[in-house]
Amino acid sequence: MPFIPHTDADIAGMLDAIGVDNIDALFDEIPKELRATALDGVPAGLSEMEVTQLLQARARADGEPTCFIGAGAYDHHIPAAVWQIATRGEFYSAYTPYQAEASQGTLQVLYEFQSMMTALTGLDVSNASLYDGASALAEAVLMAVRSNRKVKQPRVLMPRTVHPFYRRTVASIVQHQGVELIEVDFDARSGQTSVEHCEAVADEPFAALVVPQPNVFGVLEDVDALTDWAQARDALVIGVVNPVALALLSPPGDWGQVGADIACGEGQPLGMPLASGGPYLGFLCCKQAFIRQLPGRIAGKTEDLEGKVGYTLTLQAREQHIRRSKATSNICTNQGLLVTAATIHMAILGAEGLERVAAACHANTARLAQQLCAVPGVEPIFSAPAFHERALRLPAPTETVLAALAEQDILGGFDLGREYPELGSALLVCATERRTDPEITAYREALASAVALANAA
Amino acid sequence: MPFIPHTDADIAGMLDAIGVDNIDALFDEIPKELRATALDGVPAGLSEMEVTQLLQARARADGEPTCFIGAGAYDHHIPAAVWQIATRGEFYSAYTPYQAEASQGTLQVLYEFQSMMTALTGLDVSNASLYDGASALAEAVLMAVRSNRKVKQPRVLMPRTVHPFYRRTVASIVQHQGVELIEVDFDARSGQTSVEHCEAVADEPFAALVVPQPNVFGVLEDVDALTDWAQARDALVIGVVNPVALALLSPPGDWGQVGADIACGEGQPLGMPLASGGPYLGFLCCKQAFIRQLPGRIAGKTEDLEGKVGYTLTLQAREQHIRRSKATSNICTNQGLLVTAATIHMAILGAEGLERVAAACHANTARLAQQLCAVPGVEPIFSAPAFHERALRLPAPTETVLAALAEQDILGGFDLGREYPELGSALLVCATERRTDPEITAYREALASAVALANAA
Amino acid sequence: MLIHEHSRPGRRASAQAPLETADYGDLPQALRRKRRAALPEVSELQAVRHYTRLSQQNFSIDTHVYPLGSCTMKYNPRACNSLASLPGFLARHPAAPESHSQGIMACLHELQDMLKSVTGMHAVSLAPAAGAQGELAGVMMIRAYHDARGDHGRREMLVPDAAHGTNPASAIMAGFTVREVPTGSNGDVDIAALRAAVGPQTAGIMLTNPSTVGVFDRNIQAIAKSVHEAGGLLYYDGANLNAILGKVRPGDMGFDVIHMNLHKTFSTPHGGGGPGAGPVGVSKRLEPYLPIPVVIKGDDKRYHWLDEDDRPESIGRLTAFGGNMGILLRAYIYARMLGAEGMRRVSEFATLNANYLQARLREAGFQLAYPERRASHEFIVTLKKEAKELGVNTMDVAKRLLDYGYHAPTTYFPLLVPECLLIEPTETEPKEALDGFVEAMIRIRAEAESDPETVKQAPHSLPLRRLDDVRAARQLDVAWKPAADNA
Amino acid sequence: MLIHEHSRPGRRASAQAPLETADYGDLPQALRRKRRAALPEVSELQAVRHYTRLSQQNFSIDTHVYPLGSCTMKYNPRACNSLASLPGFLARHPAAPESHSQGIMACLHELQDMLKSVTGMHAVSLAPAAGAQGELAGVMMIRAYHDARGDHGRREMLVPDAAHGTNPASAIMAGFTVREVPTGSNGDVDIAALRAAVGPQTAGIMLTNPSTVGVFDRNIQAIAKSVHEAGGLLYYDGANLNAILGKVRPGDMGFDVIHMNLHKTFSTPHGGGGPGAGPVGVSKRLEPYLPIPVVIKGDDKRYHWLDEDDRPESIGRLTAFGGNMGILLRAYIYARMLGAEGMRRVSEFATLNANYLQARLREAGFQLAYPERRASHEFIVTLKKEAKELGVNTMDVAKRLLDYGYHAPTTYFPLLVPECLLIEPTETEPKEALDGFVEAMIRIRAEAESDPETVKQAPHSLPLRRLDDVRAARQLDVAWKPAADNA
Ligand SMILES: Cc1ncc(COP(=O)(O)O)c(C=O)c1O
Ligand SMILES: Cc1ncc(COP(=O)(O)O)c(C=O)c1O
Repeated sequence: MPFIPHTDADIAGMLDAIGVDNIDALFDEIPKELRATALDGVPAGLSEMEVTQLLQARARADGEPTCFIGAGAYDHHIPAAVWQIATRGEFYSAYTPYQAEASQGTLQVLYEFQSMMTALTGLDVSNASLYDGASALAEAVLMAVRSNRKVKQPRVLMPRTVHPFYRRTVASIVQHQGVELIEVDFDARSGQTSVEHCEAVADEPFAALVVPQPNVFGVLEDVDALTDWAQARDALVIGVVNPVALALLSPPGDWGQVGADIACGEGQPLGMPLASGGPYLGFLCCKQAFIRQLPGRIAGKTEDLEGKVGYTLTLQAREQHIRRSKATSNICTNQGLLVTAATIHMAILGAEGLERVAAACHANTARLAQQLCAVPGVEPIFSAPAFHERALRLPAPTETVLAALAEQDILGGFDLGREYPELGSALLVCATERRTDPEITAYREALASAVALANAA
Repeated sequence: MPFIPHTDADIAGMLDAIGVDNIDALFDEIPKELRATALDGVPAGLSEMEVTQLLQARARADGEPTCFIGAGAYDHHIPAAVWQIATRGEFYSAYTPYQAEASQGTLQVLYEFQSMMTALTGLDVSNASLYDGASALAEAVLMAVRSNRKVKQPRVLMPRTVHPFYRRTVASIVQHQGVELIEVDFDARSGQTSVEHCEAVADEPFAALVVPQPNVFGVLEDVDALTDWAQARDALVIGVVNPVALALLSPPGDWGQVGADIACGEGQPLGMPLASGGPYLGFLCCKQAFIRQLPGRIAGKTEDLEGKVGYTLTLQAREQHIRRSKATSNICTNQGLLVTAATIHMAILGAEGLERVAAACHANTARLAQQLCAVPGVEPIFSAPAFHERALRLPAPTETVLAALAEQDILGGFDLGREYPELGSALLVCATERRTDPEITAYREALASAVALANAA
Repeated sequence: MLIHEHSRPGRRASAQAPLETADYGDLPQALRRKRRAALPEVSELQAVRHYTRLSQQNFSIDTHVYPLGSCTMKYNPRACNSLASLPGFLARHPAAPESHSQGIMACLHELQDMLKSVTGMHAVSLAPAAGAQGELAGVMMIRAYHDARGDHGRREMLVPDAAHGTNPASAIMAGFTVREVPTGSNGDVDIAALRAAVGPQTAGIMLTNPSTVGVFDRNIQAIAKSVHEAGGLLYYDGANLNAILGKVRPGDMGFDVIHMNLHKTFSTPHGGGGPGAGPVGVSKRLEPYLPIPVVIKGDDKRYHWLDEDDRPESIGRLTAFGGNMGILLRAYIYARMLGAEGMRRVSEFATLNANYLQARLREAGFQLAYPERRASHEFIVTLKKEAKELGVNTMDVAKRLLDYGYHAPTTYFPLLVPECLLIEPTETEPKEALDGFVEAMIRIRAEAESDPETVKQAPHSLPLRRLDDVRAARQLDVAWKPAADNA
Repeated sequence: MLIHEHSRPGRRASAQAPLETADYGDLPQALRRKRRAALPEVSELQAVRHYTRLSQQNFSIDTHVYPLGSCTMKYNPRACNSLASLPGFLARHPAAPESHSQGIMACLHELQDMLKSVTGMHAVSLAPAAGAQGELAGVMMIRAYHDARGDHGRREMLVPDAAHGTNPASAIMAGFTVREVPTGSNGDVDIAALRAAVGPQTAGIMLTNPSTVGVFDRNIQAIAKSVHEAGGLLYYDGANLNAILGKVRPGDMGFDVIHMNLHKTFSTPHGGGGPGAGPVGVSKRLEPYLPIPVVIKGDDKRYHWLDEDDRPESIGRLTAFGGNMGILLRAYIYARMLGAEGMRRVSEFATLNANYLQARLREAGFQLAYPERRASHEFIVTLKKEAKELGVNTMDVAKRLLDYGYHAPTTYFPLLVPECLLIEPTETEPKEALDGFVEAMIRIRAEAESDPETVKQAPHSLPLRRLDDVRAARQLDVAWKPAADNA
């Protein structure tokens, strides 16, 4: 009985205290005909040793390819200290800090996280996480629609330069809440969403404009112009940002004349391993005025009976456990452990460290793009400046090329053509600070032969 | 400046407080001509990311061979909890518990370890570790010589069935302390050290007899007879034991009429990874009467000012920091972290768990031996019962066979012939509980072709 | 002390970033940050020390008995963490091709299968990131089902008053209205009220069984019949699966949709508030609507992802990359260690512990909310008598329990039971721990009688005394700002 | 509570052993154990909780400032642990063939080279398991050298009175007699006494420089000359290498042999008392005697072990498998992160911190043992005035420091300074930590004046009050025994 501490003597004594003969009697309120007998689909238990051998084999099976994919999840270095501390039992095996006095560790971490996220985004307040960047954008959209006191129409402009997975997630989550998502096209040459593109779809009032920075192509949007334009029309502006990019880029709080109203994004670049896509963490920050519409946990500073500083969950009246059907969101369990990791990660790197990471990724990707464009027929798709990712056009079908690269244990990038057929054979590449020059060179060589092969076939 | 927290302002303030202009001035008592300028052999610093990439490459370079080597270090399963807890900062980054009140974690662990080791060995007291099994045997030999009040001659009988590395280590360490080590031969058929073999070299009084159980061949010695024989001659008996084997085998405290006097051995099977040979831990237990001759730290139970139970280092007057040149040993830093791991390991496995591990290794090795002996020309060397290791004779040179196996990522065993030329082409094999039937089969097949190949050449 | 207070300008953990700053001069000046974010500037040791010490201020399963009802705070096997953290798993990019994903996909596929077997459902998607997202997915599938049949009038979701707050909140997010169904005094759903409530407007009902009051609803078959006959579907909130694992299956009870809280029943870490994983299981008719991605095993014996193209009727994508994979892996590892037999033991011993604790507390004179009922894996004590007579309320008792080294049970939930403690000991606590808890409760009651202030001012032995929640909300301070910003 | 007290007969962590007991019927009955060892029987959660909570009762670098003199309690980079624990490193059997060892051997070989460079020695062996074993190896090599030259009369080892206890103990183990050399009042070795002590019986001298009183012996060249001229060799106790890393090299000072404490200067974990690693470096004439194994890089560009066969004059093997490889790896990783520049910074900032703390304490009125001298990386405060006037001794102050959250410095060592505190802040502590320490010392002195009992009864804020060492030794209890055994 793995993990069960009961001895025969314990069991006998406990049954006796309850006054039943056997454990089965405790289930006697369950109608007999419902009682399950077998769990056919569940194999017999394994020892930890056996399951270790199994999982090691499974992990090994997936190889150790070199990763040039970005597209929303980035292969950054994570200081060893981050997860050694985050997985300490006291963080790992505690739950939501409902008993504040017994949870100061977690609560202070949340408060520090919120402080760091507001510093990065330049906004006033932050919640203590949502599931991931895409669901955070969905919550941001809902929040904006609720918050905009001037525009009551639940209409939100959503540029096509927002990551397609994000757009689909938002669509799934908001579909039954009456929100209308209006696509905004992008400039085929620059890769940017311009004010003109927005104008084109904005004949009716809209509650919010979403502004990705950088956008899915890595391209930098003219965030100031977009922000001013939308706010002039009484819409709120929602920035979707990469927190590492924010080390170099203007924070949403500084966009335009008065700053974006809401910022959200994916926290993965702040110390989370790629891990097949999760767990990551969604962050969501806003101006003070909107705090009561902010979904999710918020930790606040307070004092104890003796006046000592402490932290506690606050503004819980926004949440489902108090407000039930009138809550700002249904979220309950969030991404606490990832918040802990992100907080430690940011504390260790500091603003300067993040800046160096961002700069290194940026420079590495520039070098990568340059090298790959040395392969005949490979060329950049967009002209506008981009941060740490680059969209390239290939002279052969992306799928074929990626498969050939994968055979050499190179994950060549994200197939943009699938999502943007108008771009043709298009590939989004990224080289984080972890990618080395030999790896970049190896990629170029592999790409050259993959292209040659594909075109020969 | 990795790991150095000083800001420019800190440095200026500190220099000011000291009253010097620069840090270099603090070294002004060092004669000028001695000051080093460069560290030519030390490359420039790397970031953690770079060193991670380097070490990952190095670790990968050594492959993931299947290990059938035992010979003193065993590939056991280690519960994941063991090292996750042992490497918690509070254990990992503390030192010897000189301040008992601030070190109750470590001290109680030491006391529990001592309790577990006395339970396993059946002796009264244990120290809190020595470097490894071999150096523990050296200390045991010295201790026995000091402890034997009846036989003053510093002569110790050392069977050749004691692991050759242990014998060499003992020889190195005791060589200048006047101890005479007398080799005892073994029975070529059984692989055992018999009383007759001891008799043959024992015309003069001796202070102690070393008894390995199991011996280096895995063979079980007749410990009761040897113990009684030696003790009848006023010698002390030192058992060298494998702690996992002790889950099944008679503990030294039970050997013969009154039990062995001292037991020592290698703690590695109790939760330490193979890790190229260390850090492991040497354990050393003895009868109460000899405690003042026991080298190394000992934790003892006591009370605080208010009568609460606590633990502290005790009997420190045996140690170098008090007794200096008259200490029982020079040991200071021991293997504390490994003691922590071993203690957690034993707590999790319990006596029954260790028994199952021992039985599984034993059965696996039996199966392995049987399978390998199906290869023509391969045969067991010794006839006596053995625990979890087996000496086999090969029909081809061991070195050639091992090299061929290694090419298939199989580490076939320990080359006994190098140490015991009289055994010819001899191999010591071991299959712990981690070795699976497919691995064993693969070994047999690889051995068959390796032997065939060697004989063809 | 905040990490920010350890900060000094120019201090760095300099092994942790590229040693030099690469060139980024090509980024347009106008789009660049004007001043550095006010993140702390500390050394690596300072960060390690700060967060190590902070961690020590938490109660957690690894340090304390933590009988938080509805949360299943049981032992999180350490192997789940270390194996899910094998380098191969951590390094895998979510967009890695299937050629480099067969290992993890095998785990996910087997997990889907095990969850099907455990719940008695036809198909499973692992996508939802936590319980609440599983609920949302579940009710969205109910909606999709009705909509696909042109049955557009079904816009009302029934939710028992005892339900967790996420249930009504999720129903709203899926565009339903919520109608509450009362709980009878015996803890079962008031079946007459239910019958009166169902109708052509009924999209479905969200239930958990055992319910959040800790009893198994004996009328579940009648409930199912009544809702199904009215054309509604049954949604199962899997938060309480630990009580019935291997004993009774939601699918067999008549549920059409279920979410599971893997961070509860399957013992993945609660992490100070997540991450969770909230897979959904459905009956055959709902399969097309499952959120994507789903893993299938092809005829080629290889694993494949099903995405939007393969599942055009899917309710869609709930996170960018398909869910909390690392948590799913942990659950998979746990499930493999348990095996079928181990799973049955989980519910048996969770139930044994709860009933034993209930019996002991009853014997000690505490009032049970449903004294006639068996406990499931949890049960409710109501302290309304103590509150009235001694002026010591549930929160006071909860805080005082902390002084005795026990994390408090869930307080004031479910809302329908006054002054309640929802107590869930879980199967991994030994009898001694339960006995210790009973003893602490007895002592606290004695204190409440002799010296109520001690209880009302608790805790006394923790680093902080009782915290002022009202002040936190009134004088809102939710982020540290640099002095310059404050000035 | 001991783990044994959580034990109940039949309780098990059953995921952790093979699920069934295999057959071992072939083991002769007479050699089998008659009854099971009295190890605790606990669940996995109980073990995890017990040891997690125990750990919290330790002061450690990761939680507290730990200025323990002579021990170099600096930050242990977490990467060293995780990288040395890469599966490939952990799984390698010590007897694995060189074909499967090139990766780790490359690390070891480079570590040998770096240590040579840092110490100025000609050759290095990584074999010794800790400092004391390094000392033993060192003096054994001195002996082997004299013996090989037929110089058998050299049986006396000179050891300063300030030396660490391991020095004389190691000399004895190598078969030497020990002659103490006094320390002058300025902290340097009494050179006249030394000159008087050397002679044809002198095998060598064991020194550390800076010495254990925390000052750099300015006469080191004269000492070396005097000992060398008498035919003796110089042994360097590397415990204090942190003070001079990259600044001055023992080899350049004239030392013939050195051991290094990697768990100090190279920041491998102290682990609650080890493991350490105590590599030895030697001048060319001693190379043949180095303990085995040694790694060399062959002409084939591959790495090879040198063992007994290759090094017939070696003093031999000191552990079965050649040393604490995992610790050597950690030191290697640390050294690579530091690089040459980082190493120099280590000694510079360790020295800056010590001198700053010394200056502040002096200014606060504490008496320094060597007030005229620069501190090296550590220095000595003597509380003999306080002890005499206030009746509060060094141990009392040490215990009271714990209440203020500081681990105590080393007390009562070196023995020649009365009521001494040997204080080594290390380079990884920030200025604020040092200022806090000074403040605590000032407060404690004030308490000693106003309320000496508070200091004499300290600590007050830890889980335990002051422990009774005498009782521990008198009523010896060094192992828990099952009740049956006690009866
Ligand atoms: C009964 C019940 N339902 C639903 C939930 C929501 O699950 P989650 O917190 O994972 O979103 C919870 C957990 O808190 C619960 O207890
Ligand atoms: C000066 C000095 N020499 C030698 C040693 C012995 O080193 P180890 O404890 O590693 O055996 C120590 C450490 O404790 C020391 O401080």
